[in-house]
Amino acid sequence: MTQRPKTLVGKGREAMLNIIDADSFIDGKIGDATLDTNLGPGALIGTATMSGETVTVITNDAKARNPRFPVVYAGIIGLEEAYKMAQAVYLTMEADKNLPKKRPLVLVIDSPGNAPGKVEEFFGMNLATGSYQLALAEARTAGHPIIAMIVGRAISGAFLCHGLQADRILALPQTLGTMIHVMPLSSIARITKRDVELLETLSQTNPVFASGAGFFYKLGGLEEIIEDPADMPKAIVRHIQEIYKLKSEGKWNELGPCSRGTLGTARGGRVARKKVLDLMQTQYAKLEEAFLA
Amino acid sequence: MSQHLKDDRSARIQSATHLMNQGKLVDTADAVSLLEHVIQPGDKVNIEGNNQKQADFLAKCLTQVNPEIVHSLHIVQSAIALDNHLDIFEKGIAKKIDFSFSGPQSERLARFVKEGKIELGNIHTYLELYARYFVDLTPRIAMVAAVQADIHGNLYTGFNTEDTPVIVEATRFKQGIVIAQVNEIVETLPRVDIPGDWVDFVIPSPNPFYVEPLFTRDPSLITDAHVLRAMIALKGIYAEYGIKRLNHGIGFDTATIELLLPTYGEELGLKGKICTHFVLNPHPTLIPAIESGWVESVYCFGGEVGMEEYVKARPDIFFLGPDGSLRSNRGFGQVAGHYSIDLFIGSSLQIDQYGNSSTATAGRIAGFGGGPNMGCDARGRRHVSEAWLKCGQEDGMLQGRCGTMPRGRRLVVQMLETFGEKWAPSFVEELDAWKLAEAAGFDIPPVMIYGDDLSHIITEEGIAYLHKCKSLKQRQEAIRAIAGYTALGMAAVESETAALRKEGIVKTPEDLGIDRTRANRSMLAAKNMRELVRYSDGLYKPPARFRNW
Amino acid sequence: MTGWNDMQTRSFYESNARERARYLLDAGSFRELAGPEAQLSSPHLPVLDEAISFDDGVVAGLGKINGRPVFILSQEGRFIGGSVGEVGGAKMVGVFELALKMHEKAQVKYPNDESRWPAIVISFETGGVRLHEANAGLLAHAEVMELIQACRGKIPVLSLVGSKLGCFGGMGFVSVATDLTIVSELGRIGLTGPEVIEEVLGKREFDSADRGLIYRTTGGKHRYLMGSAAYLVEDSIAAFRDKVAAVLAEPYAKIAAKRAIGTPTLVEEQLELTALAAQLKPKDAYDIWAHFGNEKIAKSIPDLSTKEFLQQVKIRKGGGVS
Amino acid sequence: MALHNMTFTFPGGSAGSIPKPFSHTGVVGSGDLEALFTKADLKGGVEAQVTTPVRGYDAVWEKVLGRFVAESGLSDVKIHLNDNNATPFVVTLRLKQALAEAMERGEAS
Repeated sequence: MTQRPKTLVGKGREAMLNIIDADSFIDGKIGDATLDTNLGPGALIGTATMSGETVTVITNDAKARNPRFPVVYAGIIGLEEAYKMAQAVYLTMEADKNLPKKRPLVLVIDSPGNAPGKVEEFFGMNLATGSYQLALAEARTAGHPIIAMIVGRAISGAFLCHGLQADRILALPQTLGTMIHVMPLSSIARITKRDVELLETLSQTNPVFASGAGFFYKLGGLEEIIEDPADMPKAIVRHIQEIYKLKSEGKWNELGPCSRGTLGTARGGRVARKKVLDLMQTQYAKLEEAFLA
Repeated sequence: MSQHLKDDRSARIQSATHLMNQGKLVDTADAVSLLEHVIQPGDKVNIEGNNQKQADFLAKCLTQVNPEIVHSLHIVQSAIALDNHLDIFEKGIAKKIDFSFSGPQSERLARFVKEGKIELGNIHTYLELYARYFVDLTPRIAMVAAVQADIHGNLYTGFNTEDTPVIVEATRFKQGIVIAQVNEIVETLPRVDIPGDWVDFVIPSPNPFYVEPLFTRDPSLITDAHVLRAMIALKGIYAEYGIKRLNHGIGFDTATIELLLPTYGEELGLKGKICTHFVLNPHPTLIPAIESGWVESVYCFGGEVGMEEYVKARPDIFFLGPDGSLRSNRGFGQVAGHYSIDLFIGSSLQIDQYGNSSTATAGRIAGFGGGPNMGCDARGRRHVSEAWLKCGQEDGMLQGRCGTMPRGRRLVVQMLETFGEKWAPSFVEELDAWKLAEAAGFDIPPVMIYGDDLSHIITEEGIAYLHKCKSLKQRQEAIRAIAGYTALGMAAVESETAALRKEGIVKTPEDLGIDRTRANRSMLAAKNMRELVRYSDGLYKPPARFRNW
Repeated sequence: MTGWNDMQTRSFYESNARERARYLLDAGSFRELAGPEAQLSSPHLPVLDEAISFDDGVVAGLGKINGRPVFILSQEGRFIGGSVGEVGGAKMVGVFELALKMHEKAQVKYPNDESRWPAIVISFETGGVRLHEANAGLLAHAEVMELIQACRGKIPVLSLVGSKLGCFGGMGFVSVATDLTIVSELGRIGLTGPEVIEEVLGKREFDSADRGLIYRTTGGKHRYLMGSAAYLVEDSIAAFRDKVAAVLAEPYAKIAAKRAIGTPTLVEEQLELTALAAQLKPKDAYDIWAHFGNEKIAKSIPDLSTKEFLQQVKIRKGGGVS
Repeated sequence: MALHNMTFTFPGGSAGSIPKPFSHTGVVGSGDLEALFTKADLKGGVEAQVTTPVRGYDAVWEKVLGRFVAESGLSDVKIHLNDNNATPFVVTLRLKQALAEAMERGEAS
């Protein structure tokens, strides 16, 4: 009898080590540069190989606690963590600046949120998470394949920060404890003043506010659900190859956040989005000439 | 026998002299013990609970006395505002109550009455209750709040004087005992509001007494609907009668009128012709009108948090003590409001088919406060003003009562939208006050303003000039005509309404020449708290929860 | 009705989304896209018994500012807190896509005349994701971030924040990811709302009812002093419009030089500030203002008028540890 | 549960339709609503459609709209209202503002 896979929630480091080639992780190293490993301990970052190819890995480490920022623990992304992550992305680009082939970035995701602190707001947690997202978006267009692998929690702002800018997003199934949502239904019920039972019933037929990988799949929020954690390395490598191919063919509209919008419509999950975009295109077509005259 | 009260007083004070140190000072820690020494079962007790200022520390101490020593008290105080005010009934410390107003505690009070935890005496207006302090509800013990005291017991009540003078005078001059909680003890007071020989004990309170910023209305919450009603009021009533002396209540409707004076009022050329003399709390929304030179005089019932410096800097407008700070005496304020204003304007929850109005609902005993003393025709008034006389001359039923004798009349105006929140109709066949009266065992329903005192109703449909009506039947028609789409309003007969409009008893905004589409927030002299502060030259300092900058 | 000129003096803070869109642009030039007549309301709200709006709380369109084509997005705070749902989110995406499309053609047609290339202006008023359709709203945020990056080097994208609800949640980082932000002192920008911070830290540490504290933490003056907002203007439509016009008259490179985030250098600068945060442990924004040379006026900063503030304040230059 | 929809038809007046193809006013804020007027060939009639979370006041809505249509004299107009708990007062106010805007020629929306 095969052993039933265990949840990886709270075990970002373990998940990451399972994904990469054995013993290949070098903490804090990217190309010739070295990251300050004391900084942002909740972000575990370094270089590793997958099927022998060099990759940069960026992982949430839920076991770490930031001694300088008390609200940063259990995988929460704080100021230091987010800037460190952004730094890693730029260093990855720098490392391959003169090479034709850009190394992949593998994001291992298990975070409950961005740091909800006072000091964070004074200095701008929005700047920190925004910095990292822009860096990822830039690296993606520079040719680096970016894969997000959800092994635990991918929640709201944390998922936007660390994951949603990827070319492709993969997730372990809900049965393994992965959580993908903005808010649990109970909180949505409280804030919108609706019955939680009603929301549960509605979520059976409409994936738009419910929690879970399956619902995000339907909306085009992720490309693939990997049922068995053991299959993660294989699947990631396969997606990396596909991404290289699509980018070399110039098929950018099949990768990244906006492509997932199209995917959502195709999967029957985000139908209104397409209606809006189509109408805007039609209306714009009639105006364009006058505005370019 | 004729010495009884005096001897009793001396004995009680004697029993507590060991708690006094340095003049009349009693340690904060000994407060509960003091109360146990001087209060006796069955005493009439006043815990100074005002509209705003609260003797909150002493109220708390009273909940901590031993009910075996102190019990069955008869509470006589104007406002039931704090949890502690009702906690003492749950513990058996107090038994009976006579009061005026119970805003925040109204639901709990109704429950206690229903459960038999409270024996309810009467619900009064402020003036009535003060009057009874000097007749048959004289407190044996008064527990008051002041800003500062010296060791001799002299008190400085400062910006929020409110009920303190009337309570102390009634108590002390009938051989009662006066205990004061004070924010601090000082050597020299800025001014003496209560002489030391009227005060028996002074206790420093651990925290400054609580004051509620009750009269602060954030202009950013004013809607276009408020603006339209305020335009109707200004053009159809203020301008029509030349209202110079008036009171404004607590709501957004009157705040909107205040903020429209420097804009719409100016446009109508009304400056100097209306709104020159107010009896009201220092409303922050009045600042633009004051700064634009509209207002000559304001007498205040109480203070308002954050308005201290502004009021101080406007000695020509407000009534200030020799020290330069506001003196607000609610007793005098209510007298001024009863006798010297030509218009009272307020909002109500419900108006019935006859024009009676009430804020009572079945589950709440809210009381009256000061409304009825201003929201009535002052029958004892004899001096004449233009507005008062005009309103009296228009009175359609005066001849039936007085023959050919001319008489004036105060304008008593209710201003409200035909539907309240969640489509609750403001006009009803019968007031919920009847249900409350039945549930609470009152002799009569609690009515805030009686129909025969009401002269005008303003709704979005227009104004009903009720006093012009010649019969009760016509009044009912006029009410229906402006009751909009409520069941009462739907019963209006078109031909009757047309006749009323012809007679000038009902006027729509269009009749008044008001363009509804102009009713929007851009009409406000200040659209937010920050602009009020700017108008005040930075002197107004709003409390934290109102400061959005 | 009120004309274009009258509307210029109107409070930006008070104006609704469509007014902001229409009157930021040249008189008569606004053309709405996917406007209310198309009746594209949210398909997700009716089942939840939540009121719908024909524009879903986002006004999208095209117009001109001093003759330059400008795409505009304007969020309506009064409709479910300006929250981003599927339809409103799609409008944001649509505007970026169309702007990129127009840019391609414009630079071919007018290779040497940037003043004829399109720009994007976003007037934010939002708390972020709409919970009634949370997943779709979340995904739309990611799309907009991708598109902001796609516009870099091509299309100036400007954020305006000066409306009642400010700009919070995911839109907090969307707004700061654009080329630059223009705020009024009434504008607020942040990620986490005050109630959540109070819940996490306790009322003693952060009282969400203390509105002054909220403004000191997230308000326009603070954001300007800290450098994440490039310009602070008075609260009027004209003041915002004039600043937008002045910015859009500059060459793109100069506009992009005002970026708050998005380069390795800016990451290093923010990391220095983060080190300062750890070292300073500020209790209140006053501490930070004082640190940057405003010791004497720190306490009075909230009360200063915009004009006085701009004259007196010392803003942060470069990194934090100085 | 689901939003409540009502449709009413009224005989039109003599003022004709609106000059523009459509006109829109208002914001669906709490206690407020938006109004969309669309020119439509309704054989001289007026149609009004209301979408609201509030139930049980259909007769009042019909009265409010009927009075507005009668007073305006409009014909051949479709009125859409998206409501969020506005009182009849606010409904009437917004309808009148919407009418004023709809009748304005000048600037295109």
